[in-house]
Amino acid sequence: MIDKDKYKDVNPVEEEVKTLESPKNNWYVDEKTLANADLPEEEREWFSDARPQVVPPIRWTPMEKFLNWARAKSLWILAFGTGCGAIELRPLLTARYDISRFGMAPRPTPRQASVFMIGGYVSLKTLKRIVRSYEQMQGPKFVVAVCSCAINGGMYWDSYNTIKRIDNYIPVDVYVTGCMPRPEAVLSGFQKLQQLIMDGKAEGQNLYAEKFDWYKANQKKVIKDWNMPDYNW
Amino acid sequence: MNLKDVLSPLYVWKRAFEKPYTIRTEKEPRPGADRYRGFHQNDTEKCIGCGSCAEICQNESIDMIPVSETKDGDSGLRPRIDYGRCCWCALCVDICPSSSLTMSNAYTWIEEGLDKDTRETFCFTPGVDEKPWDNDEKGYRRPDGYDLSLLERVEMEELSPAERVTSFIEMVKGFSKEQAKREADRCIECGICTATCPGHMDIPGYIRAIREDDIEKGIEILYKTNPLPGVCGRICTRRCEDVCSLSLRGEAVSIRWLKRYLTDSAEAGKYRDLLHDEVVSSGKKVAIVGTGPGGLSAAYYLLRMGHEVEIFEQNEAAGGMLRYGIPEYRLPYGSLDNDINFIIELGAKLHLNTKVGKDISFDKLYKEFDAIFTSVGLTDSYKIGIEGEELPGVTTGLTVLKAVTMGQDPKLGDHIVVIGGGNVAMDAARTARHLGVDVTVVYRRRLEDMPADSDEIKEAIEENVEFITQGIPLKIEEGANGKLNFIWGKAEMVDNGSGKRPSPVLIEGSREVMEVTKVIAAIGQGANYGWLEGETTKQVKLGKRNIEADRWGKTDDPKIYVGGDMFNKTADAISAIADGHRSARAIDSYLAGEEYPKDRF
Amino acid sequence: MKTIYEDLNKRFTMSGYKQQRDDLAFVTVDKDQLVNAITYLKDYHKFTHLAFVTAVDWLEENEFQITYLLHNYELKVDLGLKVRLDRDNPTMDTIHHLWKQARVYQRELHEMFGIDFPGSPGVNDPMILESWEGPPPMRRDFDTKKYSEETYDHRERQHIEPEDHLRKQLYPED
Amino acid sequence: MIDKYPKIVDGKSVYDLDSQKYLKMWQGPQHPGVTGNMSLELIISGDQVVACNTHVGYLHRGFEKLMERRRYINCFPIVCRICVPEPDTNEYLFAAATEELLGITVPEKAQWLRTLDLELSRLASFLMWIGGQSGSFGSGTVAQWAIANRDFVLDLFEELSGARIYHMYMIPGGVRGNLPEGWIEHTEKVLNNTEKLLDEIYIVLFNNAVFKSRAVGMGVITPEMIDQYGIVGPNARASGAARDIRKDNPYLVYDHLDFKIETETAGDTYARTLVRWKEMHQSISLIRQILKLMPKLGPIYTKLPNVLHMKVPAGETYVKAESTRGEYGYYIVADGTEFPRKITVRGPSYSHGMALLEDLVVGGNIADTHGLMLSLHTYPPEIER
Amino acid sequence: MGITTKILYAFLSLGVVMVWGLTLNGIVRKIFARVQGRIGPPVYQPFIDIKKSNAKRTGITHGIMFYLGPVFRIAGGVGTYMFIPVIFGSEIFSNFSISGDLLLVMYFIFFGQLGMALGAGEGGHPYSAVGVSRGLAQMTAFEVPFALSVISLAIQHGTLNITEIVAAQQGGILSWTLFTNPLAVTAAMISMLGMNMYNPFSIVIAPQEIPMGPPTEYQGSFLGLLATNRGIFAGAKLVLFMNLYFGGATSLPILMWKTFAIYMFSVFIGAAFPRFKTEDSIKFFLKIPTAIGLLALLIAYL
Repeated sequence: MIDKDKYKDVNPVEEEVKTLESPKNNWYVDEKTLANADLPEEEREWFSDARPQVVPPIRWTPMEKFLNWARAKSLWILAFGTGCGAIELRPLLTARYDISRFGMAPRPTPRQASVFMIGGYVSLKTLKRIVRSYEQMQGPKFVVAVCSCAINGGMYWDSYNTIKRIDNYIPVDVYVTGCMPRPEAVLSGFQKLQQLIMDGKAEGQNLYAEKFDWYKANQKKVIKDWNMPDYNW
Repeated sequence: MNLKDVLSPLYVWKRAFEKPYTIRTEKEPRPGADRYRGFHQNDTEKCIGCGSCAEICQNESIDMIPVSETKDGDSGLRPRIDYGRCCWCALCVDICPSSSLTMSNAYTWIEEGLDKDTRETFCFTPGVDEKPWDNDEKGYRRPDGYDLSLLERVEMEELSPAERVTSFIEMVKGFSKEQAKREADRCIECGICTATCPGHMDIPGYIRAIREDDIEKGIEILYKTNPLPGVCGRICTRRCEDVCSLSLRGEAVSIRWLKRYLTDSAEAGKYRDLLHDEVVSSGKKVAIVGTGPGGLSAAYYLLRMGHEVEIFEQNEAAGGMLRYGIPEYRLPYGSLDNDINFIIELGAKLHLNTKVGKDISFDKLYKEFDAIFTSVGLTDSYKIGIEGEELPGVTTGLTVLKAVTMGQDPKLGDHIVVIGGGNVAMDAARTARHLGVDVTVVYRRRLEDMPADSDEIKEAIEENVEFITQGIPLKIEEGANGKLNFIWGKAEMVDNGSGKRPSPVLIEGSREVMEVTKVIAAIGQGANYGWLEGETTKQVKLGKRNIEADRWGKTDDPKIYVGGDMFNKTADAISAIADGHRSARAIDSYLAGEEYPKDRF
Repeated sequence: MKTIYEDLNKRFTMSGYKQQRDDLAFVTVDKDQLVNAITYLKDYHKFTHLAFVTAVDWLEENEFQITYLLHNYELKVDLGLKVRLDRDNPTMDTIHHLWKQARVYQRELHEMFGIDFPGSPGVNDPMILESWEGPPPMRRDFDTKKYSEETYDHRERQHIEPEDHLRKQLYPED
Repeated sequence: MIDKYPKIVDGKSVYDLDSQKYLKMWQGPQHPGVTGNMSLELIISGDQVVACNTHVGYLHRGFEKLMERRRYINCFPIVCRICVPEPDTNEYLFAAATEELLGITVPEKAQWLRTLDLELSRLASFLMWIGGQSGSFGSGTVAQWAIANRDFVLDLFEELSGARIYHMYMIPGGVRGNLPEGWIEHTEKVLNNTEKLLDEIYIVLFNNAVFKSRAVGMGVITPEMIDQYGIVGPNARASGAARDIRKDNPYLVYDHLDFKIETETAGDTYARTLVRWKEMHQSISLIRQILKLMPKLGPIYTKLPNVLHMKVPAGETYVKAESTRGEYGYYIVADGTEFPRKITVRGPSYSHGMALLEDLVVGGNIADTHGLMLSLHTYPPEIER
Repeated sequence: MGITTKILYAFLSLGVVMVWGLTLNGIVRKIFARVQGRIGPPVYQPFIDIKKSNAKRTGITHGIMFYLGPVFRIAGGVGTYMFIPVIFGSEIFSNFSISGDLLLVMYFIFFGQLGMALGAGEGGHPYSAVGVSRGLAQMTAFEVPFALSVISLAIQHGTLNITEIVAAQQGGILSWTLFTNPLAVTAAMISMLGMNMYNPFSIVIAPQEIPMGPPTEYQGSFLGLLATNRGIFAGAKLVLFMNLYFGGATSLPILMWKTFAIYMFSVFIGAAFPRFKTEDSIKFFLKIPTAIGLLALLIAYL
C-alpha cells in the first residue's frame, strides 16, 4: 500500500499551480478530469478523460501473494529499444542468456507488456513515445532502467537532446548501471524486479497515479510541443 | 520450389540434440574477463588525490571529495565515482599517476529505484566505501606498453663533469623553446606542487603559459608570488618536484628548469610592463634589514603595496646568502643582479655596507620607520667541537664561498677536507673542485642521510669529489710542510630505537689520518643576534636558532617582523621568499590598521 | 589530383588547394559556382559518389563553411569542395538533382545549422529534432551544456579541486 | 505498379486517408521489426505500401556538438557510441584521423591489432545482422543461433579489450593492450564454431524455399541506382559494383592480406544476404591470416603529447574505412586548439536508411518493409548521431 | 445419462483438454527452444501467463464488440470442442457428438475467427485491421483443402458423424484414414499448418511485421481469455484431427501421445522455415494442398 502522505513534500504541484498560469497549462486545475483542451473537437472524443487511478492490491494477502508470484514469473518485456541498451537486450532474449527461462518474453505491443526496459539515454523525441507507451501499458507495470545514462545522464550529461534522469518522467523500479551493462547484469536486474514484485514493493503504477501531476509537470517541462492527450490510458 | 529447398531447412532439428548455448547463471553469474572494465577499485594508500582522474573524465563523473587528513604530497581527497555518469572508458585508470586506481571485473550493481532519490545512489568512493569487489584480483589494469602519462623528462643539457670543473660557467644550459614546451606539456595540472611550495607559486599556471608560449603571462604569474624567479629557477630546493604526481611512477616535471626558462626567455627590462596594477602610495616607511631572498621579497611586495622601503645590507652587494653562499656555477651573478635590479628599480632605497647595530642602531630604525622587517639569516657557522679547531688552516664553508664570490683566492692548497653533508658543504667542496683542489668530504652518516640536494651529491661525485661517509672527525693536528693532519674515525650506525634516524657511533679504536692542506667545516650555521640589542627590542623573544614569531613573522612587538632562515626551519631560498611575501602582507595590514591579511596578493 | 584541380581552376574560381594525402584533397570554391563545379566534376571527371555534405561554423569569421566530399571510383580519390557562406543569411544552392541522398544531407544542415537550400524537397521539415525551440543546435554560439543544465535535472557535483583543497588545509589563513 | 495509386496532387504526395482506400500505418519506433529506434510512416493500400517516410532522430544525442566541447582524448570514448553494433570502425577512424592531423604514426604491431579488431567486429556485426535478417522473415531459429554465436565473438572482445560492446580499444596513438594469453587458441575455437554455423546457416537459410520465395527479387537495387543514391558497401557489391575501400584505398595492413571483393549481380535481398554471408567467411579467413602474419613483438603505442591538453594543429582531413555497411568516414576539422572544430561522421546508413529505403519500400508488401530495411543493413544511431 | 450429467461431463473433459492443450503449448515452446539452442521457459509457463493476464489491475476497452471478440473466440473454441467425441468408447469424454457433428465443427472453427475479426476491428489499430484481413484471407485459403479433405472423408465413410468415422478406423493401425485415404490426410495436415499458425504460416501474428496482428489491443483478462482459448482450440483441433485421420483414441494416454505427435508435425515444419507473405501463403494453399484435396475427393468419390 502506498502511503499518500509520504509524497506530500516531494510533490511540487501546489507550487506549480501558482507559477504556471498560461491557459495552455491549466490541465491540473481540475483534479478529476484531464482537459485535453488543445485537441481539436473531434479528436477529443477519441481520448479518455480519466486520470490514472490508484488500484490498491487485494486485501486478502495470500491471494495477492499468489498474483504477485504470477506477475513476477511472467514478465513480458516491451520490445522498445529506446537507446543503445537495446543492443544487449537481443543477446538477453536469445539463446546465450535466454531470458525465457524466467518466464520473460518480448512483447511487441505495450498493451500486453508489463515491463518497460529503458535502454540507456532517452532523447526528447523518444521520451514522448516512452511516456505514451508507458501509459498504454496496463497495470501493474514495471520499469527497469539500464545503463548509466538513465540514472544521471551518463555520457550525454551535457547533451541538449537527452534527458538525464528518467525517474523524473516515469517511475522506475529497478536500476542497473553499466555502459553497457552486460546481459548478466540486466538479467540480475530483472531478477531483482521479480523479487520486488513478489514482495509487493513494485508499485510504480500506483506511484505514477499518485504523483501524476508531478510527473506531468516534468514531462511537459521538456516536451515543448505537447500535442497528445495528457493520459493515454 | 524444389524439393531440396523444402527439405534442407529441416536440418535445424540437428541442434535440438546438441547442448544448448545457454549459460546457466542462476546460481552464480559468470565472472567478467580478466581485463574486464568493471567497477573501480582504489588503493587509497597509494592514491595521492591528485585529481587527474577527475580531470580526464569527460562525463564529470568523478568528484574529488575529502576523506582523510592532508599529508605532504597528498591532497586528502579521493575520487568518488558516479555510475550514473561513468562510461567505463577507463581513461582515469590509464592516466592515474600513482597507479592506484584500477578496475575490478565486477559488473553487477542494481538498485531499487522507486521512491528513492537517485542523487545519492550509484555513487561511491572506491577504497573508502566498502563494496563486494574491493578485493577482486582480476579486472582492468593499465596494459603493458601503453601509458598515457609522459613519465620521462626532457633531457637537460649539462656541461660534462670534466668541462665544468675547469671554470665557474653555469653548468646547466637551460631549455630551448622546443624542449621547454615539451617538458611543460608533461604537467597534468594537479596542483599538489602549488600547495607544497612554501611560496604557493601557481606552478601549473606558469607551466601552462610556457606550453602556450606566452612568456609574459608566465612572468606575471611568477611575480605574483615570487619576486626572485631567476634565482629560484636555478637554485630552488624544489619541494614541488618531490611531490609531483608524475614522480610516483616516473620523473617529476622539471619545474625549476621551466621557471628558469621563463626568466631566461624574457628580457629583464620588460618586467615592468607586466605589472598592470596601479600602486597607490601609502606614505608609510618600512625598513628592511638584510638583502637575502626574504628581504628582497618583502621589499618587492611592500613596494607594490605602496610603501616606502629602505634596505640595509652589511656587505658591498645585495643578495645575502644567494650571492655569498651559492657558487657562481649554480647561480650566475648576472641572473641574481637581474632580479635584484628590478626590485631596486621599483623604488627601494638600498644602503650597502651598512651594518645595523654598528653603522646604524636598531633603535634609530625603530623610531624612523613605521615597521621593520628583518631577515639577516644565519651567519655564524657552527663549530666542529674537536681538538685543533683553532688552527689557522681550519676555516668554514661560508668563508670559502664568500671569498670566492668576492674574487679573493681562498688559498686552499691542493687537498682539502670538507666536514659536513649539507648544501654548504657540497657548495664548498665543489667550489674547491672548480678551483682545481682535491676534495674529500667527511660525513657522519650514510650517503642517503645527507641533507644536501641529491643532484648536488650526484654532481659532486661526478666531479670526483671523494666521499667518506660514517666518518667522525676526531682531531686536527699540525703536520709537516704547513699541512694539517686530519684525524677521523669510522662510525657504525646504531638504531637507538626511538624511531628517529639511526645515529653514528664511533667504532672503538678506529683512527685514521689524512694529510690535508685545509679543513673546512660546514656543519651548519646559527644566528647572531648581536645587532639586535637596544631599548626597543626588549619585547622580541630570541630562540636558540630562531626568533619567536607567529606564522606571519610578527614578533611580540607588532612593528618588528622577521623572516628567512632566522625565522623558518627549512632554511631555503623559497621559504625565505615566502616569508617575505607573507610578512609584507602582514605589515601591510598592520600599517592599514587591520588585523590579518584576508586575501592573497 | 593536381591535374584535375588545374582543369577546374581554368573554369571556376578556386583557391586554397590543399593536398592532404595522395588520395585526398580539399579546395575552396566560389559560392555561385559550386553547383556548376560539382556537376562538371560529376559528369567529366567521374566524381560520381557524394560521400557527405557537412557544414562547419566559423563563428569568429561570421561564416559557414559547407564541405562537399566527392569520390571518384576510377581514380579512387576524394575531393573536398568547400564553400564559404555568410553566416547571417546562409543560403546555398541545392544539389538534390544530382544525388538523391543530397536532400537528406541538406535537410539535416537546414535543421542543425539553419542553412537554407531553396528548392530541396522537404528541406523545411523537421528531421531529427522535434519540438525544438531555440537556435539551430550545431551552431557554435549555442551552448549545449548551459542548455542542458537549464532544462534538465542534474545531480549536484561535489568536486573539489585538489590544489585549492590542499592549500586550504595546509594554510587555512591564506 | 505504383501507377494504380494516384500520387501527385498539386505537386505533393497526397493520399486521401478518408477514402478508406488507404491506411496510414506507423512502424516504429516501438516496433520489434525496426532495427534500433526509428520509424517508418507507411501509407498502405491493402498489403501494398504506396508511400513511405522515414522518421529518425529518436536516438539523436548531438554527438557532433558534444565533441566540439570535448578534448580529443575525450572524444575517444564517445565515438564508439555512434554506431552501437559495430563501434570499432568509429574508434579506428577517429584515431586515424587524429593521428593524421597530429602527424604521428602508429607502430606496426598496433596496426595489425587494429586490423584484427576491425575484422572481428565486422564478423560480430554481420552475425548480428544475419540474425536480424532471418528474424525479419520470421525465422527465429537462425536468429537465435547467429546472435548466440555473436556473443562468443563478443567474449573475444571482452578478453582482448575489456568490454563487450564498447571496446574503446583503438586509442589515438595505438591500441590499449596486447593479445592476452591463450587468446589465439580461444579465437581459433570461436572461428571454427562460427564457420560451422555459417555452413549450417547456408543449408538452413539459403536453401530455404520460403526464404528464397521472399528474398529473391525483393528490393532490387539496379546498378544505375548505385551512384544516384550513393550506395556503398555490400549493398553496392550485391548489385555488381566491385568496390571495397579495403582494396581501393587500402588502410592499416589490408594490402598485406589476401582477399577478394565478393560480388553478386542480382541486387536483390537474396544477393545482399549472400554477399554478406561470403564476407563473413572472408572475415574469418582474414582473422586467421592476421593471426599468422602478425609480428609477435613490438610496441603497440606511440606516445601522444599530454592528452589532457593536447592541441591538434589546424587542418582538416577525411579518413574512411570499409565498415559492414560500406564507406564509413570521419571528417575532422581542427583549428589548432585543444578541441576539435567539427567532427562529421559519414555513416552509410544515412543514405541507405533514408533516401534509398524510402524509395525501395514503396510498391512492396508491408511484410517486406522490415526485411528490406535489414537487407540494407541500416543502423539508426549512425544516421542521427 | 441425463443432460445435466452430460453437460457436467462435457465441461469436465473440456477442462482436461484445456489443461492438456496448454501443457502441449508449454512443451512445444520448450522444444522450439531446444532447436534454437536454448533452454526455454518452464512447461507450465502458459498457465502463469494466463493467470498473470487475468491479474492485471487495469484494462481498457474500445466498445462492446471489443468485449465480444474474445468471447466469440472462446465460444468458437468451446463450440468446436463440444461436438467432438474425445475418447472413443468413453462415456465421460464423448461430449455432444451427434450425427452431422462434423459440419457443426467445421462451422465452429470458422466462427471463432470471424468473431475475433469483428472484435479486433473494433480496436481501431491499423495492425489489427491488417491482421484481421490477413487472417481471414489465409483462413479462407486453408479451409479449401481442409474442407475438401473432410468431404472426401465423409464420402469415404459415408457419414458426417465423427464418432462413426472413428469407429470405422478401429481395428489396427492400417485401418486409420492415414492409410486408407492418405491424400486426404496430406491435404488436411498441410492445412493444419495454417490453422496452427506456426511458421511459415504465422502471418496473422507476425511480430516483425504487424506486431501481434488482431490481438494488438487486447490485454488483461481479454488476453487471458484468448490464451485460454488457445489451449481449448488447440486441444479441440488436435482431437478432431486425431479422430478423423489417426484412428481416434481409446484412452487418455493414447490421446495424449497422438495429439502430441500431430502437434509436433506443425512444430517440425515451423522451426525450420521463415514466414510466408500473405499472398504466397494463399497461393500455396490454393495450389498443392487443394490439388491433393481434390484428388482425394476424386478418389473417394470413385
